[in-house]
Amino acid sequence: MLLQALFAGFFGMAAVWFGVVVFRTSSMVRSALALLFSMTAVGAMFLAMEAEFLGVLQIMMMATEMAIMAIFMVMYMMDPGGLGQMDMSHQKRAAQAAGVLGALVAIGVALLTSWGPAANAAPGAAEQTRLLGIELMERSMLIFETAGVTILTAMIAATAAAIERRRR
Amino acid sequence: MNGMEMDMTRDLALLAPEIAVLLTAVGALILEMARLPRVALPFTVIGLLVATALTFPLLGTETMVFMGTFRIDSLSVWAKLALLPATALCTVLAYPEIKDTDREGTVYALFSFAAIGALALAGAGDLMFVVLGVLLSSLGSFALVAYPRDDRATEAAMKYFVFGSVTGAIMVFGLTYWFGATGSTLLSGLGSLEGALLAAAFGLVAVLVGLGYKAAVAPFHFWAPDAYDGAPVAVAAYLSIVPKVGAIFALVQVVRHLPDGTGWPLAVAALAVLSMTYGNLAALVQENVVRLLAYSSIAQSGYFLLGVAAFGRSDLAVPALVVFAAAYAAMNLGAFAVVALAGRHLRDFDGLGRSAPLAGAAMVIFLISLVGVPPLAGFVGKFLLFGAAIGAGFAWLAVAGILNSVLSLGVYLRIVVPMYRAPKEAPVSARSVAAVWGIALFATFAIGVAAQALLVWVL
Amino acid sequence: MTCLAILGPLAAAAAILILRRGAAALALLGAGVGLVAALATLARVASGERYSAVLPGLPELPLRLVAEPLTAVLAVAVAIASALILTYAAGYMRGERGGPRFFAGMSFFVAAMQALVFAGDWVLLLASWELIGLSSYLLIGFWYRRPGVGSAATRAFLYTRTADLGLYVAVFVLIWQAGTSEISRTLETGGTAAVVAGLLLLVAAAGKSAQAPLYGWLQDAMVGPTPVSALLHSATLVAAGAILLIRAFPLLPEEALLVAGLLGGITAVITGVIAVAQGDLKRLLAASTSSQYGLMLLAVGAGSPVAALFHLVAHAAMKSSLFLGAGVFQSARGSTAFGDLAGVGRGHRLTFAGFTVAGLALAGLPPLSGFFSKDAVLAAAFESERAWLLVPPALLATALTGVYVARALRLLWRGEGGGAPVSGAWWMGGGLTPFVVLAASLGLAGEPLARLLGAEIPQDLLSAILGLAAALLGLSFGWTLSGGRMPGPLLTSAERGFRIGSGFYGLVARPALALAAALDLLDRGLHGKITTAVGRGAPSAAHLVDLSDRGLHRAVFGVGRASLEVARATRVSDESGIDGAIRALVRGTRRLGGQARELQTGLIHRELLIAVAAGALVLAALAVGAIGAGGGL
Amino acid sequence: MLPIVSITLFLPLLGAAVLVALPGVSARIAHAIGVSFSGLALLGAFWMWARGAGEGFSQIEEVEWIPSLGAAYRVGVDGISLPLVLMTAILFFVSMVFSAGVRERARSYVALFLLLETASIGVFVALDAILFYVFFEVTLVGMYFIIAGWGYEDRQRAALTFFIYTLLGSLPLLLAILALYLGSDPNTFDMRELIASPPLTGLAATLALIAMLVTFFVKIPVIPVHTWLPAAHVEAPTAGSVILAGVLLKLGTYGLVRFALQMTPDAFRALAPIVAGVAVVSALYGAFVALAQTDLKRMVAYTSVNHMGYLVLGVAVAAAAADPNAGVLALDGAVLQMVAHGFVTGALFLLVGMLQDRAHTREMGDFSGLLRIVPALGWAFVLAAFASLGLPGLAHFPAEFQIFLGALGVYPAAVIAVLGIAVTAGLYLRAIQAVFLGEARDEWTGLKDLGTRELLSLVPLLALTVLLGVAPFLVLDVVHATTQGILP
Amino acid sequence: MITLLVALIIGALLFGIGLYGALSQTNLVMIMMGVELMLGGAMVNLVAFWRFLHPEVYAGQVFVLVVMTVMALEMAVGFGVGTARFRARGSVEMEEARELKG
Repeated sequence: MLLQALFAGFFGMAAVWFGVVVFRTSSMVRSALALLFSMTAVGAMFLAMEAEFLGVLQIMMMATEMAIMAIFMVMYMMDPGGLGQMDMSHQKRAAQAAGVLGALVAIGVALLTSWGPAANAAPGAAEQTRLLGIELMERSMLIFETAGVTILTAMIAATAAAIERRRR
Repeated sequence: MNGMEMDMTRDLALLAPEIAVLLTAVGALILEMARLPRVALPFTVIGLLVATALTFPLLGTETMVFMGTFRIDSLSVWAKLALLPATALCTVLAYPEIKDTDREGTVYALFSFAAIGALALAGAGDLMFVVLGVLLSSLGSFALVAYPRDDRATEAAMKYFVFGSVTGAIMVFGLTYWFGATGSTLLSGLGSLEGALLAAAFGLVAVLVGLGYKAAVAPFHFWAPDAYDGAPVAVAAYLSIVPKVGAIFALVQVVRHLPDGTGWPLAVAALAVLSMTYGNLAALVQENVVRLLAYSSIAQSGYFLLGVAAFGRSDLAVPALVVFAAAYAAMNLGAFAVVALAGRHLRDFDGLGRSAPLAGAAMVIFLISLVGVPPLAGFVGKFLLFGAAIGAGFAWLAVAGILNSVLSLGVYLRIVVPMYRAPKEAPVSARSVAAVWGIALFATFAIGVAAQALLVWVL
Repeated sequence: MTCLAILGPLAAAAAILILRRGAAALALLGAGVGLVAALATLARVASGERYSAVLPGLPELPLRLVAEPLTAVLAVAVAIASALILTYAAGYMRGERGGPRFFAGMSFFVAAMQALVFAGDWVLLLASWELIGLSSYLLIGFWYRRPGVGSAATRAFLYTRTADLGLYVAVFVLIWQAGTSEISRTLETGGTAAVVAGLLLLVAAAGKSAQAPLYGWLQDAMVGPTPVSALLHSATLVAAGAILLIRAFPLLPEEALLVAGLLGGITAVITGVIAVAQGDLKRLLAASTSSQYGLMLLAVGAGSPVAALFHLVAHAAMKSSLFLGAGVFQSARGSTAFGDLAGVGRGHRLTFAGFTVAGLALAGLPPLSGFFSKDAVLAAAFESERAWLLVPPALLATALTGVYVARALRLLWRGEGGGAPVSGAWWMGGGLTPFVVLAASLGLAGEPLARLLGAEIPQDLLSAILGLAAALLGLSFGWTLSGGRMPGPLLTSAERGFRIGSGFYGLVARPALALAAALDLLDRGLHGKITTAVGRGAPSAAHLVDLSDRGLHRAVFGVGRASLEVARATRVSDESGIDGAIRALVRGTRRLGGQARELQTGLIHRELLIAVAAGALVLAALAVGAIGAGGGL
Repeated sequence: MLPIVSITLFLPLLGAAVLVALPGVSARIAHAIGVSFSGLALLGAFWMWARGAGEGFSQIEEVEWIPSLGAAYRVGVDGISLPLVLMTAILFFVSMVFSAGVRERARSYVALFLLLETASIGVFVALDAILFYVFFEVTLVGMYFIIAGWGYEDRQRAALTFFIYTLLGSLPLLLAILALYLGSDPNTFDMRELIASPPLTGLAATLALIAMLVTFFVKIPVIPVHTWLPAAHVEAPTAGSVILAGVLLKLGTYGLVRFALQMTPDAFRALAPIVAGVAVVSALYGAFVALAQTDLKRMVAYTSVNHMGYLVLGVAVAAAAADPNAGVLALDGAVLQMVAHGFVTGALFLLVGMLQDRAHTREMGDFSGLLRIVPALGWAFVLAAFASLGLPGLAHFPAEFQIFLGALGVYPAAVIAVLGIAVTAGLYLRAIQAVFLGEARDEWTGLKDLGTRELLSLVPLLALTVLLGVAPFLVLDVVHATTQGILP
Repeated sequence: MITLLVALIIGALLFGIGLYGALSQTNLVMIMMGVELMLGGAMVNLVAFWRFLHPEVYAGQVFVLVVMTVMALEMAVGFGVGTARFRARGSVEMEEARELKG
């Protein structure tokens, strides 16, 4: 139990630390890498919390996602190695206040709410995945389908927006 | 397993309109790819109308599908009846602007996809539908706004995207607490939030931010004027109607099960007053008619919230929301259609009443209907909303609404007054635009006069 | 039948307006019908019959006509006077334009007056009361194109209408007290309501009968045609005031009677003095009318409405004769100023003879009618509990009557005779002669009148002797007095008609001004001044009156101007105040709108921050609410 | 049974529809259509009058509209609305006759007037609160366009002031209607139900009443919310002024009786002293301000404030009266005053308009001695003016007499309003003296006297003024039967 | 229970950092990173709630999948919009997007 807490805490701290790094470096590529690490740490946290399927999925997805992000960053910023030292932030104080406040409120709500008794055990990885499958095929089917439609829409929207306009 | 099959068939039958819209969108895409863009518009319109027609059998149905994740009730059905024709008209309105550009069919498909998002919102029975609905309708909208791809359009789209993604993230984060507190993602499970008021409040604020953004409720509205301004008029009209009504109805679906102890009625009421007042005040000084209508639509969101705040305490709330949604769709669409005809700037309206008397008269009708002058649609809608608010014990809210109606009169008269000045040359009118405001005009009258029939259906 | 007394003249008026020809004949026909009807009514009433008619009016307040001795007598008086005056007018108006308008107006006037006389309920009485005001407005303004005529007509209507407010309120009070509008039943009212109503009726009567201080309009009204003046003074407008009080006598409590008597006495004297000082025959007669009606009020105040009625009837004959005579002189000389009329009597000896008889009757010489009627008034004053208050003014007024009658006769007789031939003289004579006969003989009517009314005409030897003495004294004094011999300041003041408080504003301004003058004197801190002022005696007092009069005049104008200023100010406030406020509101709202718009900076990060902050605010509010509610967190 | 109320109500609208459907008709034909349809409506109104009204509502015509909301198309009349319907039809007919001289955009002009006629009659016959409100608002739109389209110099501003003012004013009524609706059980907009058993009590009733008072006071108008009136009147075309003063102001007073008095009687009783006070101030204020005017039209406009002040006083007295006699009396007077004011002020505005058509000025000081030059116009003005100042034998006298009499029985202090009679007398006499008496100036010698069209429009009003003054019972009998039933 | 609170705190911190980033960054891409972090926080919460409070409710896991979808799709469309913007303007700086206002 404690071990689980330690693992989760460790990966969590890693995620947070890399999260901070995202906005501390002056290079976008480094930011992207930090985000990748942060998200991977989140994935590791999932594993620590016995959500194996989700953890693996998260790590895999983030890897691809960050790769794409890096490509676009290079494209937009022409900043492969963080050569530019310009400040890319504004209203820092207010944003800091908002961030701190947001985190504090969330923590406050988390700590002040009585969450009820904790469940001690979770099903094994295989059982989990099976049950998730059933959930997806039954109750959440429509949700899943909607997500599919959303993905389709996103593809169309992204292309529609990105592709150069021509007169016919 | 057999029973499950049967159940599934029934559920899918109940979702026939949504499926029809989906097929329409996909069909429009295929037509685009098949290099038949000219067929895309009629196809889309017919598809959407078929979907509308498929909705009629559902009138009066009160049920859930897919184990409570999606609701078929008066809200979701009327959302279809109001929003699908509105979407169809938006595509018609968009036609003159986008014909002969590439990817015409894509635009129609995006209109339809985003409409599915709005419908998902209107019938949401699960937190995830709220999230996905906002996402789906947003993604399509971003692309639509960016469609002209010039400086202004892309700026608008980028701001819209940033605003949407940040507020969306806030909403998702807040909603996780509801899951934690209730152990269910179903909205019908929210009743158990009674014991976790802080978590309930946190989630509620998150929902208000997320749906408030989608419905352009002040102070989560900032994207709206810029996005409307940068986008084509048809898209602005679309944004002001379809996602907004969807989001408002989704808010009703959410608060439907929320315990009163969370204080949601007051929070919604406060936002209503803020939105009405802010929208009208800011609209009062606009020179750009599209921006003016954007602010006015922010104000109209406030009126919608009147009905939301009254939900559960007044039997009038749902009829009021439905009638006002239909009325709002008609009159707002009509107003935007005339803008598409006349131009975006206030001075484009100089003498319009003389140079294009019919369109000018129609504009006057739309605007005074927005104010709430009988016997037009806007009057009936507002009347019911005020009634609902008073019935729910929010008399002060109704008073604020009425004061705001006065204020809005000042807003709309700014368009009307120059219309009857010295005439100038008549604007070139596209037949499709005329058809749009013509139909909207008919609907504005019809809803006003026959709101009664509408209500019989709703109740 | 009785209705014909009203309908006859009314139909005549309508017929004249429709046919627009044969105006005089139609008017005479109408008056004749009215006369016959009135006489028939009198005959029936004299035989002991009493009857009334109920006409539809307002819900619960039907209109009523009543035929009883008093109304019958009055109706006959009005009918006779009007018939004769119309006869005269047929000659007088020959060659004038606008005949139909004139005769229609006259006929309508008579009809309204008969309605007032026969009115058995307050609504009809009030209505006809106002209608005679309208008729007099139209008739006084007959020559509306001449300068000053319009304003005189306006003045007449305004003065009387303002006073009429008293009647309005009195009627309201009476109807509420009695629960009915029937006059005879309301007269049983007592208590405070009766005092209030009585005083208000007095105000209305004072306005119509040109009593102090509301007599100014009557002299201005002389700009109308002479028959109009005759009708006005003898039987209609001015008489209405006295008739009102006579009819309402049973209602009047002690307090009202006291005021009526005082008012009548004061008016009788003041307007008597004014009459003495006039330089114009018609204006003299107008002032005399006020004076004589003052005597009638005095009689009412003394508790003898019969005496007042007797004098009213006699006065109708006398004053009509005088006016009609004056009209003949006017036709001869084209003016009524004494300067132009000098010696006119020598040219029209018959007319002058009639004039003289009527004049002497007015002065109260036996055996002419005025002697008896005035004796009745005097006797009533003597018999009254307030004799000490009422007798002196009554005697003084009698003497003054003698003075101005004699003065007028002398001025008309002395000087070159002659004058233009008068057209329509036959008609005029035909109207005038019966009046003179009546003026001479009506003294005989006193007894039957009293019998009819079931009352007694007060008679008193002492009063008869004193009255006769006063009249003779006055006559002799008047004959010797020529225009300039009156004390100077007094003369000028009187000539101007003692405009002190002659406006109704004066009622307010006068005490205020007196107070101001007193304070002014004190302010100068000199007792000596007061003593010298007292010591200088009457002439200075008269002078002082004159001075104060001028000030008063200014004050009256000041009040008028001030009220106009107030009106103008309300207008300004109307235009700038409320509208201005609305405009300011609009400006403020627009400014707010501008500020609201500034929130929309176009910088998405700021806008996002605002949204987040707003969310935080809502959350804070909700959290406070949740914690306050004490629910589970 | 022929649905004569609905036929009368929608005939003018049909006329307007005919005009809209016939593009390019000449002005002459447009006016012919206008006159004939308003004439038909007048016949309908006479028919309704012939059928008569009893104590309660009669001639009911009802069609289901929103049964679930308790709203329906319900029309009918009682003794209060029937005379007003007849008056409205007469005034519109007369206005259409008079307007036959309008050449500029005659088709729209006539159509708007016909629309306005339907809306006005609709307000008086509506027995459903929603229907009432709808008609109430539509009048506003019609009048706005009439003023803005055919008014004088500063018409845009005046029209806008009018519109904003009265729209602003009418919104509270909506709130009040909602409150009444929600208070009734079962929920209904049926005015008969709302009257038969007033649904609100206590604070709710008071608030609803205040909302209604705001609306109706603006419309009537009562100080201090009357400032739209002079502007609108001065700028409105002549026939517009006739309708505005003759009919539209009555919407407010009618509403005051129908809604405030009948649906919140107890609250009104409590507030009656205030209302009466405002009414008295309004009456006197209107009179004094009118006295200060030199523009004839403004003057007549302000006298409306005066007359409406009496009227409101009458209603307040009716609300407050403990003695039903006093209340009925005052209410009778108030209703009669509505009718009388319609005819008299209509005639006055017509006359001022005729004068302006000839002389192109309305300043009293610019005129003199016109009585000789245009005698018919002059005498007509004199008659109308004397009617307006409340002379017996003419329409206003019985009305004002009843109001004052009733007022004295309930609020003796209110009798001070009688002073207004003297002031109005003063101002009308001054106007007559300035304009019509004296010697005429040369510049006016060429003026023509009234033509046939003008006489046709004017004479009926004057005749009715006299008829109403001489025989008020013709109307009062009808009114009285109803008012007796209204007040306990 | 401790793990739950630890996870919730981690989630809250990620959310706070992301919010800070979204509000403070001038570049579209950096803002998107902030949004990713916020959504990451949400996922941590969801997994923790599922594991320690409602392990039998698999809707919680589905919700995580939905959030992942949201992340990916927003990223995709964001890049689409960004590309369009970049073509039109040559930059995706938010500070340069201030033409539309008021």
